[in-house]
Amino acid sequence: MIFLKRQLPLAITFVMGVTFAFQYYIPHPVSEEAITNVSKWMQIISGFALALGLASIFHVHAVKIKRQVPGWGYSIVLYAAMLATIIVGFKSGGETKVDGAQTAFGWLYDYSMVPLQGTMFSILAFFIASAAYRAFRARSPEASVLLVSAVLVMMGRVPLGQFLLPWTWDVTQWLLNVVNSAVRRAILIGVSMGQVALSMKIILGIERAYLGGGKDQ
Amino acid sequence: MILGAWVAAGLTLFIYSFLYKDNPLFKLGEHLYVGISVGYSVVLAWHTVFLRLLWEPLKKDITENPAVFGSYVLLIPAVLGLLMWARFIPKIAWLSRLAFAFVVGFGSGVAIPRTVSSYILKQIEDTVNPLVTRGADGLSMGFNLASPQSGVNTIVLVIGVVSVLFYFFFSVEHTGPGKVTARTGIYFLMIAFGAAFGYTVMSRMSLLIGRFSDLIKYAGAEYGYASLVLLALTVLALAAWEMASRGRREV
Amino acid sequence: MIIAPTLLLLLFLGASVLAAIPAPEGFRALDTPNDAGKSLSLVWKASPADRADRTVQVWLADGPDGPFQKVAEFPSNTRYVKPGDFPWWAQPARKGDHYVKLASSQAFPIEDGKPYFVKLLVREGDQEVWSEVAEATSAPNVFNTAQLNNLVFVLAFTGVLLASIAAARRNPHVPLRRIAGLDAVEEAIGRSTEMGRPILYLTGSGGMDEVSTIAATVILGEVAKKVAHYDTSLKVPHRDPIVMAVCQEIVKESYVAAGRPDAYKEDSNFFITSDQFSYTAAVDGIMLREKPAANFFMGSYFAESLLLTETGASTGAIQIAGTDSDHQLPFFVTTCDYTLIGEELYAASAYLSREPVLVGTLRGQDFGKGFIMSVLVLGTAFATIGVVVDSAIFNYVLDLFKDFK
Amino acid sequence: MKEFARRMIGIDRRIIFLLIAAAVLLPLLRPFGLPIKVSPEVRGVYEYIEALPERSVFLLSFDFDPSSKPELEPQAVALLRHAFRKNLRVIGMTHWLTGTGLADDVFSRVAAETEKERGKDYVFLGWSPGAGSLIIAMGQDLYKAFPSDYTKTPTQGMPVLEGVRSLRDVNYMISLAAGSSGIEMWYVFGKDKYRFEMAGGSTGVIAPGLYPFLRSGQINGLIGGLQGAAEYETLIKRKGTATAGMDAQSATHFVIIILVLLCNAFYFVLRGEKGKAR
Repeated sequence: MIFLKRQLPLAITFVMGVTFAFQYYIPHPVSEEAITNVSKWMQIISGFALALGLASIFHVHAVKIKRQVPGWGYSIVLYAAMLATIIVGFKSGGETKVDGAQTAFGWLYDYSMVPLQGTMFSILAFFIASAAYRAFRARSPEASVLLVSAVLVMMGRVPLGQFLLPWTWDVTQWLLNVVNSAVRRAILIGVSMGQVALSMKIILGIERAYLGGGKDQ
Repeated sequence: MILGAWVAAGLTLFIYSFLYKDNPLFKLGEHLYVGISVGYSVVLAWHTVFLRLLWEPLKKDITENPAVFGSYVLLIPAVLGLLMWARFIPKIAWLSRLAFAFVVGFGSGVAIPRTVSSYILKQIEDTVNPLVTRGADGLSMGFNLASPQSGVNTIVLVIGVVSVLFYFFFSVEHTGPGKVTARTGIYFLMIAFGAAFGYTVMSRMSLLIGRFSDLIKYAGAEYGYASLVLLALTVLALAAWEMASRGRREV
Repeated sequence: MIIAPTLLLLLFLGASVLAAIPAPEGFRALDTPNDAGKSLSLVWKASPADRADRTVQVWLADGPDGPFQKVAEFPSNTRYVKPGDFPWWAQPARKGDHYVKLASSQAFPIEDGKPYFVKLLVREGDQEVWSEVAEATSAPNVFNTAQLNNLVFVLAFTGVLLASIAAARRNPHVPLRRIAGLDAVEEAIGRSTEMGRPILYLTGSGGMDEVSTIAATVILGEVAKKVAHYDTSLKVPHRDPIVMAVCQEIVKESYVAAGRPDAYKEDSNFFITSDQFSYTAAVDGIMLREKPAANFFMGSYFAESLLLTETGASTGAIQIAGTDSDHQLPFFVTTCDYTLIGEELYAASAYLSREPVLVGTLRGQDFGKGFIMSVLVLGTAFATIGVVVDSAIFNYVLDLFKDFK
Repeated sequence: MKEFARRMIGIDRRIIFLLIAAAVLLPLLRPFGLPIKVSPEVRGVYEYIEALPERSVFLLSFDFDPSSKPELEPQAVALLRHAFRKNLRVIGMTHWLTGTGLADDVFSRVAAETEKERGKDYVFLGWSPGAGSLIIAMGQDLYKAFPSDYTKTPTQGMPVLEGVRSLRDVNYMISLAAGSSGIEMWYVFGKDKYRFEMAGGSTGVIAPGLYPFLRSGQINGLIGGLQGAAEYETLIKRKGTATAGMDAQSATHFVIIILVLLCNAFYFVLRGEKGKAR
């Protein structure tokens, strides 16, 4: 029993990890097929995992409704919207379009998901402005270079800036192509070392946090 | 179509009302959004995962070749997926670890060589370049800042990458010459962050322009002035809500 | 009597004009190395006479006597082995030779394990010359030798990592440099306790197979221990059900480790939705309504980052971020009080827990970075010297650090 | 002065939101038309279409979905206006299922304003699965890949497709791409095999990654983001949403820049006062 609880998961991780690390070096079609299929399996497993999330949502909002905490009405709205979407979705067979005609599910997607998504996303435009106002202050030398390079790039990106100060366009290109790529490269290299190290530790069973719990589990 | 315009414009305005402050209209929009998105992902998971990836191929394989082991192979992810549900029963909750182990083991294995290839070796390859070039008229070094491959930019690139990497050294205190290098790294970081910030403004504004263009379109007569009417209603509702909550506070 | 030699001469001249197109030299066909099969490769020597208006045609057949079928045509001064195409340890042909890869196509399918016969036709104007017929059999390969350096790198790095973990286990008191954001963690938790407000902790958008998510869960464990100690409330909204399940376990363990299993609440970890912006809207709602005193953003993020941090800033919370998503770093740096940049996120988990394994890993990574830094500096020097002295000798070193497909 | 600076530095951010909203809305309603510099990569596309003879076959692939609409729709509109003005035969299609409705909408709208007829002057084929393999199928036989168009009309015998059997008969092709299944895919599976000239239009985010294709001549032009669309509108001398959008971009960028400068000015006033007090 202890073997099943503690060793088996580690063994599975080890076998999966080693197999699919080596898969990369094997150009044989069998290896390609293996990774394509197992990737599909991962999608299937994550589909099942959605049930865990659903259970959590039901629990959180059911508690809110039961205890009638302030704003519990919105939890009902959430349930209703969810149920309505599910019913409409199953009725439309999960398709947004059938024979070129929009289904109810497609309508729901086009006129609620798309604008909602777009609107949340576009709020960034406001926030990027307020963040700039708050953060771009020449408090320290570091903050000053941050500020100057941001302003130069903002100038160089739009017609009015290119018209007023034509050189900002070239400076923008240089900052993005040289300085920005140097920094991103360094961050990527560092982060990737971390990624490789962690993946290695997981495969070798040194890191077990993902199984939920301390080192002795 | 017209109903769609009203719904889309209304939801857009509800969400924007959040810029003023948290209010019932935003709460309504938010909960609708969460509900619809969860419902959407359930429908999608059912159709694309259960039906298309699992049920249909499994049924086809088993009816066509019931004797071949390979036909049943899709039962593996199905069983692993079901093991996830063991979490609902505390006694056998540990079974879900087998599924986690499978998912995480695969992810880790796949990540290692690919990360080394495209994020370590490829990045080194792109950074290491000769500072000089040999042309028809002998050796020359490029000082053209505008060309990313020129010699002078190669130097800047190497200094940038090395100093930022040094900033990420954790087992060495940043003192002495190390301090200078780490400071250089920080300046590189800050310039790059500033540039990236400035660069992103444009694409974020494009999104806002897109939303506003839609609202302007829906304000037209063919949509029954949806945006304008809804905007007026939203403002009125917010004002009413403000008055009501102010009254409540005074009482 | 004079006419005959003249004719002979003319014939001879004509023949020599025809022979002005040389047949391709050293022509051979082989199975394309390091591939999944269904493809052949052709190699022949470059000729100084190669030029754009002289074309090369490739003719393919499945028997030695044909029928041959034309499958490709290109100018004779193209398709060379160029520097950087292959590493020196896995070169199918010498640098500068012609190299053509023939893939299976609908017009002429190439099957594995079957011999094929190829010949080249070189033509210019109305003159043409055939090469000899070469034979090859295609097969899928079981190891991509061009990626040998990748494998060596992985193995060497693993060795360094294991050695430094072992060293850290023997002597766990390795000094680590200070990380500014981390000292603030305690302060943020303390402040929340004083104000009687919750702590909001996000683990990012990634699944359990991303380092940033794992680092975020490790840090969550440490934060949860402190939270349990101070008896503050913790809220962890999730986007990924698997991460949520793992975090529930971790937080529970932390409460047990802090000696407060009674204070643990199952619903401090909860799922909202997997959709990016509706999740963001909901978390923004939580920030505005419950006004947490401290917001932690650990893990990987996309465009939602600024939507979260700006809302958090407007409620006056202390905000501590840590991410390896380089594209979102500018926004965290400008809107949060403290930001763990890139690798600092991983270092943070070692710093907070002082776990020998994590500390050792960090050291191992430092060795790796040191090595890469020297490769960058020396590599640039070697590459430059190589150009100055016009020699390819340094490629034997430089090729080791290139990415080959 | 100090008091004012302190008040301004802690300004309610809703005022900033209002300024941004105004800076977007006003130019959209009343564009002021700042001069737009046309880059050679956009001019490349324009000049190629300009040089095409009448009734040439022009294929426009909408490889994006509603989330990239703000940047790519103006490009599509400008290109269609140009193509219809030049009396080209236009074939439309999409690789993104979610972009189908949007693409059809754009076609009908631009066709209506130039009085072009569906089936005679243009056809919108709609969506079909397969991505890369769909392109190969179209390269072999267009009518097998798309037996009927978006409106369920059989493609065989359509006047607009007269003499068109496969991708080989296409004179010019442009893919408007928001991601990987766009320009690169059309090049690899299409142009490389079936030898038509092609160009690309893309979102601002992925445009930098496409420059290598442009430099190597794999595409003969590139329209990048809203700016690219505005440049194209300038070339066809018909101001549209992109030009208005670029005015809005200029306005918002300058609002932010001025805000940042003001904020720093106030900050220095405050710091100067503090220094004196000490």
